[in-house]
Amino acid sequence: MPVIALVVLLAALTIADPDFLTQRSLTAAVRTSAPLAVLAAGATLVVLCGGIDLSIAALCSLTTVLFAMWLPDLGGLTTLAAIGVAAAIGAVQGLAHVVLRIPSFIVTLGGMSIFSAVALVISDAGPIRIVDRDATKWLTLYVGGVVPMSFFVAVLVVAAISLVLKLTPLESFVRATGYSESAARLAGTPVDLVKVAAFTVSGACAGLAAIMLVSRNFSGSPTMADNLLLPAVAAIVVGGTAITGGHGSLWRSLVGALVITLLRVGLPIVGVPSAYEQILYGAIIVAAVALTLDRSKVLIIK
Amino acid sequence: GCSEEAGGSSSGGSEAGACAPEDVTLVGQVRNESNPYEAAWLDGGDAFAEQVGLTQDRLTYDGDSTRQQEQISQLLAGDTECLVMNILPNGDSDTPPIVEGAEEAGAYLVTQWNKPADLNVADYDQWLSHITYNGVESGKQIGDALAEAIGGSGGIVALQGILDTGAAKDRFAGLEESLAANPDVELLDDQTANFSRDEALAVTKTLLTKHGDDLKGIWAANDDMALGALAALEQAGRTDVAVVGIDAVPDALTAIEDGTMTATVSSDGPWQGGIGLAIGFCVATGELAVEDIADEDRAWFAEQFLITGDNVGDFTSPEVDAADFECDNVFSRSQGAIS
Amino acid sequence: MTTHLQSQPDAQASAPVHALEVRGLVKHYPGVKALDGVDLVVHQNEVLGLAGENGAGKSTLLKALVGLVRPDAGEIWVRGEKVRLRSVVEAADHGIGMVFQEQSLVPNLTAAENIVLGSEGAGVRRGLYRWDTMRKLAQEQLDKIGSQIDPLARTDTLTFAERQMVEIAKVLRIEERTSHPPVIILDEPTSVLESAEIETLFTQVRRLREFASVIFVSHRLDEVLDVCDRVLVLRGGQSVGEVSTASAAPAELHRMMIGSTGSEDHYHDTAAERSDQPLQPRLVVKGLSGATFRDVDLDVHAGEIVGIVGVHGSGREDVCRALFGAEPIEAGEVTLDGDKLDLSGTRAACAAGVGYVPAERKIEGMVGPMSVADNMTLTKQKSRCSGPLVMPQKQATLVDKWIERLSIRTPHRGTAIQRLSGGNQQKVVLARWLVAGDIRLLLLDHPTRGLDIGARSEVYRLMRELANSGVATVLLADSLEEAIGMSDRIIVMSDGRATAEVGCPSGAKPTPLDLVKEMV
Amino acid sequence: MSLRDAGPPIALAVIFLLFALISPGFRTIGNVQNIMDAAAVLAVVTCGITFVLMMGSIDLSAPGVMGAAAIAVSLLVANNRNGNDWGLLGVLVAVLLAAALGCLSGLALVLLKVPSFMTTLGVSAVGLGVATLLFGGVQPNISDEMLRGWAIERFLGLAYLTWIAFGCVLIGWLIQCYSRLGRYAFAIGGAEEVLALSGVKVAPYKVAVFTLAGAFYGLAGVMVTSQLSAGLVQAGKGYDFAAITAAVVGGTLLTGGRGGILHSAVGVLLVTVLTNGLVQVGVSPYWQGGVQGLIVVAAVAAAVIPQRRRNQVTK
Ligand SMILES: Nc1ncnc2c1ncn2[C@@H]1O[C@H](COP(=O)(O)OP(=O)(O)OP(=O)(O)O)[C@@H](O)[C@H]1O
Ligand SMILES: Nc1ncnc2c1ncn2[C@@H]1O[C@H](COP(=O)(O)OP(=O)(O)OP(=O)(O)O)[C@@H](O)[C@H]1O
Ligand SMILES: [Mg+2]
Ligand SMILES: [Mg+2]
Repeated sequence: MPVIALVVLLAALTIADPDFLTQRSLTAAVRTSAPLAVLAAGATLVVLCGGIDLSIAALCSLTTVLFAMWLPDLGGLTTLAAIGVAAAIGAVQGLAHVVLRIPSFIVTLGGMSIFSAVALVISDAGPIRIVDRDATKWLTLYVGGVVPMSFFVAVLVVAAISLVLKLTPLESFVRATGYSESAARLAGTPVDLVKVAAFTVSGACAGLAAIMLVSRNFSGSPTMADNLLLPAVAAIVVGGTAITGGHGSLWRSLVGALVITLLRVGLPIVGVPSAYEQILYGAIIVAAVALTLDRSKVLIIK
Repeated sequence: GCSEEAGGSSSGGSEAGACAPEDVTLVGQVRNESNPYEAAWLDGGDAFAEQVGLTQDRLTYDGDSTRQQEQISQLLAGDTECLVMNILPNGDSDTPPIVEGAEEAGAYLVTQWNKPADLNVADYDQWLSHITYNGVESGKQIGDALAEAIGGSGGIVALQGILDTGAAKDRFAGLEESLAANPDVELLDDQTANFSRDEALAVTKTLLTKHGDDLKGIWAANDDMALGALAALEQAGRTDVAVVGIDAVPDALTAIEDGTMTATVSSDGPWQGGIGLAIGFCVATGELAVEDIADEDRAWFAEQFLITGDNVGDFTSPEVDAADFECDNVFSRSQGAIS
Repeated sequence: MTTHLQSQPDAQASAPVHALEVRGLVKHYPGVKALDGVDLVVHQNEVLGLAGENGAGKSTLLKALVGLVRPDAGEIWVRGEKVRLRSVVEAADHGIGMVFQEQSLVPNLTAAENIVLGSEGAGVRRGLYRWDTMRKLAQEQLDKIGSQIDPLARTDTLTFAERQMVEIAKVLRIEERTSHPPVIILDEPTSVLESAEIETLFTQVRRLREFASVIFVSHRLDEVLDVCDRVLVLRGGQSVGEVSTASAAPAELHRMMIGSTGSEDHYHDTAAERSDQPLQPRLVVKGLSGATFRDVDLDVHAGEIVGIVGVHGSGREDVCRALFGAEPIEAGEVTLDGDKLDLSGTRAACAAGVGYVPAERKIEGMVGPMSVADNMTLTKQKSRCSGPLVMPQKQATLVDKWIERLSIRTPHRGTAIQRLSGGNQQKVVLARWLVAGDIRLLLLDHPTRGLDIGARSEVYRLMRELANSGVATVLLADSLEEAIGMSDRIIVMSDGRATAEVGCPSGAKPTPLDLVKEMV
Repeated sequence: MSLRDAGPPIALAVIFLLFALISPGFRTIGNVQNIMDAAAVLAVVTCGITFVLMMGSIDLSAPGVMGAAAIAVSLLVANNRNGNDWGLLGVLVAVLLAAALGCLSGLALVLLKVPSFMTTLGVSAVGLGVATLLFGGVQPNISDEMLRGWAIERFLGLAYLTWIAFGCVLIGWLIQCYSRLGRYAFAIGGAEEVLALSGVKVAPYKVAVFTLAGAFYGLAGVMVTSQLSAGLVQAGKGYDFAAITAAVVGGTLLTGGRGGILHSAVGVLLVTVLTNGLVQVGVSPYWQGGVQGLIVVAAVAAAVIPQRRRNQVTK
């Protein structure tokens, strides 16, 4: 279903401006969507478990700073170190959520402001340039000459996580937790563990998205990704994942991220004036969800 | 296998000066159209475009760095043959990718306000010029004006802009210079209000109760915050506090005329909106060659004025002066290269 | 109420028409024909019983009568008039109201609000609440059933049974809503009630019969025969026969429901051939204390079924939950086969071979939108895995085997469990603990709640089988009879303490009365 | 008041006392007045959002709705852009416009069956678009004495705006306790499916709740305009998350069915006291956001301790 929304949107943009449907333009759009797709994919896991992760964008910003700061010392290991630290931070949030029983909304909202503050302080409130671009160069390559490596990686990540879910009992655990946490717990499923794992993966994805942003901007900055929070959550919902948990998939979020990206870059490029662009954006995301959500799976729409 | 190209039509940069005037595409990009300064900027761009018989594509990115990058890469994925861009990067870190992108795609680029200090414009062919106002200077000028207004001694507070922007840092550095020159002026507190009128209102109210009558002056890193501070003063019934800002937005000028505000520093939005397009247009159509632009004109401070009650009348209705955009005149407002 | 007694003569004047008539009702769901041409007649001033196996279509039929299910074909006639019922409100306007099988109260509203919900009448003027009036309205209803519940108590502070009484009070409001003699539908109202409350309910039903008609559903056939005038039997979505209660016996009814003769020995007690108990009990609980229970001692041998009985609030449920690690404990020691049992969480309990079937199936027992198969294998993942990987084929075989073994009526193992009838859901939840065959201690909280007599018998047989294979079982039974029938020993709890122990060996069973004496 | 409702007020008292101990500037009458004044706008926004949260829905439309109302009111009362001078009527129209936008969120929710998260996000964008259109590049400043007076005039030491906020809390509380709308909103959060079984059509109530919330945001937008004497498109920036935080800190559950206006009012005070206190104490602006986040998490964690049960669900 989300694919239909994507195709319709693409068709509409092409009608508005026939030049939009060129291979170069599509490649650029797909490349643009990669960090958003990775952020959304990670957070989708948390949403599937019935929670929400509002810290992804701030964590992503923080990781760009960490990456830029560590690169001179750690060199090639920086990527792994940055993703690892982001994952660990995600895990800490997950632990705070399950151990202290604080709603995930609040934990991650708190996390959001804490990560922002830390990023601001350690970066001395400014961007950190990257001189040695070799560490991120691989992300700027193209697979087969057309598919941007960053998007390819995003697809790979989604595929890998989806496959692990599908082939192991994890998918059952995640869905059971999302649909009905108390039943899942009384069935002896590792609810707490699954939630912490979801937050960890979400953190790692934020880390990976950070690397992608750094490869694009040649710097790390304490507010670099902050504005990606709402688009990422919008991508999840536009993909048709139920915000109440249980129903949905990472693939849906990937498509959702493409839809949101097309809206963000497509509308202004085809010449919609900025005030109308916002009105259209609002109307289209609502319409897209109306199209993508499978209502037989989500009985009550909140 | 992997390659570095996005495939398809690879463009290694257009032949400078090869464009017919009617083929040029003019793009102006600012944060949003919902504040007067940036709306005036885009209007200035429109005025220039009209002057050369073209239209300007107005882009806004809502103060969202990622969105700015996304728009630009999408723009550069289109036809870049005779593309001229006058860009307001959201922050220092947003400039390098824009520059790299333009360089690769062969679009003509002028940036304003934000640029990392170590990024050298002369290293690039398509990045024609970077224009900014001397923030340290502005911060110092209004700091001095404030010191004078409070009689050379007393407590002031500073309202900083978005902390991780160069503008906020430079302006605050200017204030510090001014404080060094006016030893009897004491900085009681500095807080950030993120360049926002609404936040400045709340922060100022709190600072007023915190420092009470010790507070004699408010130094704001832009006029919006100064206006928010003025509203807070009015609500607190305080008329004895001097307020200064930067940008010369119309409301601030009115406030200076009324005498409620002490000083601001001009930054000419309409001119900024036109000048970037003008430089790009001149190069694209061959009237100006990149090699001929002097190194000090590749990154320069534009002329600015301290506006106080004495001279405010000269600035209340900024007009676009077509002569400023003549190819011979485009660098006429330069106050020298950015050091 | 008085107004209705006055309107009674009119109702009787039009007696020849049926209070309610259903002709050829059909309802399809994906994969099942829930109703397959049902006919039904409810006379004036009659209590009609509805019997049938789990999934026979009772609830679907009744929901169609209150406008919640739109039938695919068929007609509904109310007092000689053909009607189309599209909502609960329309049904109420025709005088039809229902107490649902699954509890349907808003937990965070007061009892009073729940009682008048949707028909506040004088309780709300111009959108504004008049709490006094509302409370009075609710009190009137509660008085009818002699309930002592405070109308302004939040519903989620009430016990299960109290909530059921609120539901009954709520449906009785239909008397005030229409000038016709109402038709009141009770879908398994007794499954969560204790015997005293059941008596109160029956008094109500008999009172209702004076001026209204009642449709009554229960899987306790003796009850059905006791309170109803006539019983209609459904099987596979069709009406298969009718029995006058004056003459019928439970066994006959049961035979009609399943289409063959059921076993006489309900509890399979005689089938038990218990081996000699080992000296060391499998489960030993010493001085267990928690928020709602104190100093509970309990031991259960392998192969033994121990029932715990007690009035509401005795804390027996929390003891069970604590043994499963789902309720914090303050003190006490628990060993299983001599090893200390880790009560820190449900995971540990599962790993140690403890199983728990909660009473609130809908919320705690099952994951509604997930399939039957996934629900069944949720706990014992290794039963469907090879290494870390899920083997769909292995799962399918296993699940199909259990679906057949427990005769679970489901279109497919992939059907969402929430689409099954209540009884069949319960069987899936039970099966969850059995698929791996490694269970040592089974804690059953009302395991037969909502099950039909066949399924119930099947569950009992299963419990016996498990016991014979060495599983220790703790049973919180649905009724005292069930506790007596199934248990080898019964612990009586009251106010959070174990107050007595009654031996209950095969052949020397105590009577319910004996237990009640211990309980008070 | 049960134990589980007592957490947030206790947290508020503790934080207030701590700041009062540390900072002499904090414990002045003037500063307490300032805190009340500063809480006014957030309180009104939170009143609106509380009803939505009570239903178990979420509302992110405050920034757009407030922006639209702010610009609308500044163009309707006496201003520097046109000859309008509608006075109170202008305020009313702006609030109605906001209510209409709120209504739109609700309609999209019940008619298109799109989760409120998305409909309100969309409506926020629409509101900002409308505001930008009306803004038209020139800052509207108001000269209407009445509206400006709201922020400046004082009664018993508090600005009129603060009294308006008190009024909103009172009205909100009355709606919550004594109107069918309020009680049904509460019930929808508790068990929406049950209401249908009782023959209650929930859709109109949902739409009404979003409309009511929109009206509160509209009034908040007008209040911001009064404070700044100017209509800003960004008048509502950040108020969505601030209000949700305040409501949740006050004890309203995001899953619906618990909490209420008075809870939220406590939450608003808690958040405002924090913001004010951190400035008074002199925490570096770089750290303020982080410290605030940490305290909010800690406060909620402390508040949930008494209600912790093993199998309780936290989402
Ligand atoms: N919403 C639904 N979607 C799909 N199938 C359904 C639905 N509701 C009921 N069914 C199916 O219709 C059949 C009849 O169900 P119903 O609930 O009427 O049985 P019942 O006689 O009330 O059983 P029980 O005694 O267990 O309550 C069952 O096979 C059930 O699986
Ligand atoms: N932690 C707790 N705090 C407060 N009340 C509790 C707590 N746990 C249980 N209760 C209440 O104590 C009462 C007794 O619980 P319990 O369900 O164990 O009794 P029971 O004997 O199992 O009753 P039933 O026969 O209905 O199953 C219930 O009303 C329940 O709401
Ligand atoms: Mg049924
Ligand atoms: Mg119980």
